[in-house]
Amino acid sequence: MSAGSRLTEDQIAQRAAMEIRDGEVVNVGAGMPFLVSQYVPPGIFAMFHIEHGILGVGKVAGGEQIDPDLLGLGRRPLIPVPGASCFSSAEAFAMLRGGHVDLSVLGAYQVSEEGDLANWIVPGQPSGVGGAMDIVKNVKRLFITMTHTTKKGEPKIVKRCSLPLTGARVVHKIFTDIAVIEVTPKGLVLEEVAPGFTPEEVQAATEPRLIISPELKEISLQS
Amino acid sequence: MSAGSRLTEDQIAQRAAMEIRDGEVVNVGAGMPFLVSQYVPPGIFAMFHIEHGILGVGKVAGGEQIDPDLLGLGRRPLIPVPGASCFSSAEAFAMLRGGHVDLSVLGAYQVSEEGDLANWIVPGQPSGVGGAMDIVKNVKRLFITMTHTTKKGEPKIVKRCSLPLTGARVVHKIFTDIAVIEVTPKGLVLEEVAPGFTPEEVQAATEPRLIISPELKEISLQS
Amino acid sequence: MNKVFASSREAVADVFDGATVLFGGWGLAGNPTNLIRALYEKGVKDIVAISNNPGTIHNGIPYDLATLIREKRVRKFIGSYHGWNQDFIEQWRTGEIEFECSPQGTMAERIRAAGAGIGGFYTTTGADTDLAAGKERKIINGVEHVLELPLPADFAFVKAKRGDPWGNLIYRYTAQNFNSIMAMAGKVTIAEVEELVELESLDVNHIHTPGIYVQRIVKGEEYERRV
Amino acid sequence: MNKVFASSREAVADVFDGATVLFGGWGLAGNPTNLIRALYEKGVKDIVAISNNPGTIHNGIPYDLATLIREKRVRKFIGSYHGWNQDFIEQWRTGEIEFECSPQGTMAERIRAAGAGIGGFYTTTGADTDLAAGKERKIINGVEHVLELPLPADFAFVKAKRGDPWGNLIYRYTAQNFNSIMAMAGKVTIAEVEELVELESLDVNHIHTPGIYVQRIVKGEEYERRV
Repeated sequence: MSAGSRLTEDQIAQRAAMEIRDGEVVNVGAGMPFLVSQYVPPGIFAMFHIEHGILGVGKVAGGEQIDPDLLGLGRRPLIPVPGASCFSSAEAFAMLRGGHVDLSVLGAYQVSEEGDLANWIVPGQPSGVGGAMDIVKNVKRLFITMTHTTKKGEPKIVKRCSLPLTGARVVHKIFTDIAVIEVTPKGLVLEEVAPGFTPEEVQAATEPRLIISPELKEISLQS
Repeated sequence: MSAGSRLTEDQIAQRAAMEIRDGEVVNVGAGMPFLVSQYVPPGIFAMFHIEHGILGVGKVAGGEQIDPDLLGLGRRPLIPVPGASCFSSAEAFAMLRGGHVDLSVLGAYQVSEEGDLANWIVPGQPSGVGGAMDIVKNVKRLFITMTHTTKKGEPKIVKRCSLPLTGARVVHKIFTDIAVIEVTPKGLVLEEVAPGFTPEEVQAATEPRLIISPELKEISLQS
Repeated sequence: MNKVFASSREAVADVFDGATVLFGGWGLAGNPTNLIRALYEKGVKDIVAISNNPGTIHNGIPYDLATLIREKRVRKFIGSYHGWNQDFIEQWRTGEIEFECSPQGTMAERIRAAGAGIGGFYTTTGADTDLAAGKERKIINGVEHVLELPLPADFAFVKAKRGDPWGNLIYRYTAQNFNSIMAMAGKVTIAEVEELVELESLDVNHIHTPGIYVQRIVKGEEYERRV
Repeated sequence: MNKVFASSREAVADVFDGATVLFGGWGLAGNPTNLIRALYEKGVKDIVAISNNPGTIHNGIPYDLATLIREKRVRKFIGSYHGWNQDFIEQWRTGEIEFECSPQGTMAERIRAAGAGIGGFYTTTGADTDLAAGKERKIINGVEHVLELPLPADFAFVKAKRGDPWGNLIYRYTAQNFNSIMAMAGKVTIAEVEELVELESLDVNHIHTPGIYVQRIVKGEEYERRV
C-alpha cells in the first residue's frame, strides 16, 4: 500500500474545476462530474450545462429552496444561477452537437492511452448511453473524473479499451484519486500525483506507459 | 363581355373562407389569400398561420393598436387572437412540413387540370419561392385564390403549366373572380359560377375542359 | 372544436394494445403521471414505449413508465438509458422486453424530425461505435456520419405546468425536457397540465408548445411531491 | 469575460471583406438595423448575405440589407425571396450578384442544422421542382426526398427586444422569425437589443436564445418606427 492519501470524489472534482477558464460553458455528467459544478474557483465565471435542459446550474437546493420541476442528475434539486436558461432536450443537444460547449466532464469505465473512452455499456447490462456519445463527439475539451482503478484494483487507464467505445480519441485530460494525466499525441503524460504518491505507484496502477512530466508536481487544491 | 359581375378580391377571399371547418389551422399566403383570414364565418373557430412565425392571426391593426414587432405579410400590422403564439421560422415550417396545418390558401400564376401549381417564378425574374414549396408538399388541403385569367385575358387554369412547378398534383380547390372549381381525379369540376356568368363563359376563360357539376350553382356569400 | 377532456381516463380511452407511445419526462421531472396512471388502470398492453429512461424505481417503488414495465405491459422500449430500473434490466435479460438504445441527443432530434416532417438526418454521434451497426453511413466534409430516421408515435403523453383550452403549453425548468418535442411527434398528442387556464392568459411570446400540436388537454387529477 | 460592446461600430469591427453573414429579420420586422448600418459605414464589401429577403425597398428608400445591396457590397445572396427589391433584381440580371434560392422552410432548417451540428437532412420540399437540380436524392418510405446541407456563417447579426450581458435574448412577436435560429449558426453571433437588462432580469423559463450562442451583445443606438 502507498503511504499517499487518495483524493475524495469531492477533491477530484475540485481539482478538475481548477482547469475551468473564465467564461466557459461546461457540461457535466452524473455523479462525480456533477460535483465539478460545485467547486468553481473564485473569480471564474462559468455556466454549467446538463443534458436534460438547463444552462446555468448553481448550488444544490435544500429545504425551502427545493423545486420539484428543477432537478439535476439523480433527483438532485438545483438552484439556477443568474443568467440561467431552461429548454428542451433537442435544444440541449443542439448546444452539444453544434460545438457550442467548451468543456464536458464525464465519468468512465475505461480510458485508453490514445484517449478512447468507454463509459456506456458493461457486459450483461442493457446499454446506458444517455447523452455520452452526443457529448464526446463535438465538445471542445473532454475531461474524465474517476477512480484510478476498479473496485477490484484493475487499471481503468488501459492500452486499449476492452469495453465498447463511446468515442475514439476524444479524452483530453483524466482526473483520478491519485493522478492528473493529460492525453497527448506522444502518449499519456503524468502531470500530477496525489500527496504522498510516487510516479511509480501511479504507473503500477496504470496499464500503458506514462510519460513523467518534467514539471511533475503534487496535486494541490489551492489555486 | 359577360353580363355577369366578377367577384372582388375580398369576395373571392370571403367565398374561400366559407370552406373552413371548425377547429382548423389555416396557413395563408400574401395578398388575396391573407384576406381569407379576415372573413371567417360566424360560429367557426379557426387559427390562422403565417410562415414567418405566428399562429393566431386576427384583424389588421390600425392606429394605436399598431405594433412594429407584429407584422403580417407586406408590412400589414396585425392583432393576435386569444390563444395565439409566435415562434421562430424553423418552428413555423416544422408545423407546415410536419403536416400539422389543415389548409393553406395561396395565390397562383397557373394551375393545371391535374392540380399542379406554378406560383414561384416568371421568366426574367429571380425566383421568389418564399415558403410555397414547403407549404404545398405537406398541407392537408390546398386552396388557390386568384383572378381567373391574366391581365391580358389568358387562362391561368391550363392543361399543363408552362411555368416551372411549385408542386405537382397539390391543389384541391380553386376560387376565382368568376368560378369555384374543384380538382378531382376525373378532372376539374365547375361547382359554382359568379352571379350572371354562364358555365360556357367560364369554360371560354379556361384551357382544360371543365366538368359541369350536376349541382352547379351561383356563388353566394351567405353561409 | 373541443380539446378539453374531463379526466385522464377519458383522454386515454382509445389508446390500444400495441400502440407506440411517446412519454415525456426525464428522471422524476416532467412525467405525465396522471395519463400513465390512467393507461395503467385501463390495462393497455404490448406498448412500444419511447422515453428517455424506463421510468424510475426509487426505494423499490416504481414511478411513471416503471409502473407499466413492472406489470410487463411494455413490449419494446426505445430510450437512451436503462436508469438502473431492475425490472427493466431483468425483463431485458430474459428477452421479455426489447430495447432499442438511441443516443439521447440523437433520440431528441429523431423525435423532433418526426414532428417537423424531416425524412432523416445525418449525425456524427455514435458513428464510430457499436450503436452505428446497421445504420447507413455517409462521409460529409471528410467526417463519417450515420443516417438517423424520425421517431413518430401513435400517441404522445406530455406534461406541462400550464395549458389553455386550445392546447398551448408552458413548462417549468427541467420539467420541459422531452415534452415539447414529443408534443410535436404524436399522431395524437395528449397533454396533462397542473393548471388549465383561460384562452387569453398565456403570453403570446412565451408559449413553449403551440396548441397546433396538441389534440387533447386535461387537468391532471393529482400531483404528489416527489423531492 | 465580457460580451457587452459599447457600440455597433465596435461590435462589427472585425467583419471582413468576403465574409458570410446571416442577417435576421423578415420583411420590416426584427432586422438588426444598427449592426447593418455599422457594417455599411465600415465599407465592408463582397459579402455573402444569408437572409430571407434582400432587405426591403419602400417608397424608393432601401432598408436593412437593401442598403448594402444598393451599394453593391453583396457578392452573393442566399435567400427565399427577391422581395421585389429592384436593385437586387437589376444586379441579378446583369450578373453582378449571385442568387442561391432556398425554399424558406428548408432554409430555416439548414440554418438550424448548422447551429445544431446536423450534417444534413432529407426533405420532400421542392423534390419535384427545378430547385432540386443538383441535389442528392433519396427515396424514404416510398417518397422522394432531397438532401439539404447546413448553412453556417462567419457572423450572424440578430436583433432582439431584450438581452442580458451574457447574451440571453428575448424576441417579440413576428420580430423573432429567423433571428433565434441564426443566433445558433454564426461562428460569431452579434446581437443588438433594444433593452440591455441586468443578468438576473430575464425569466429562466422564457429565454428564446440562451447566451451560449451569443458572442457579442450591444444596445442598439437607434430604433426608428417604420409602421
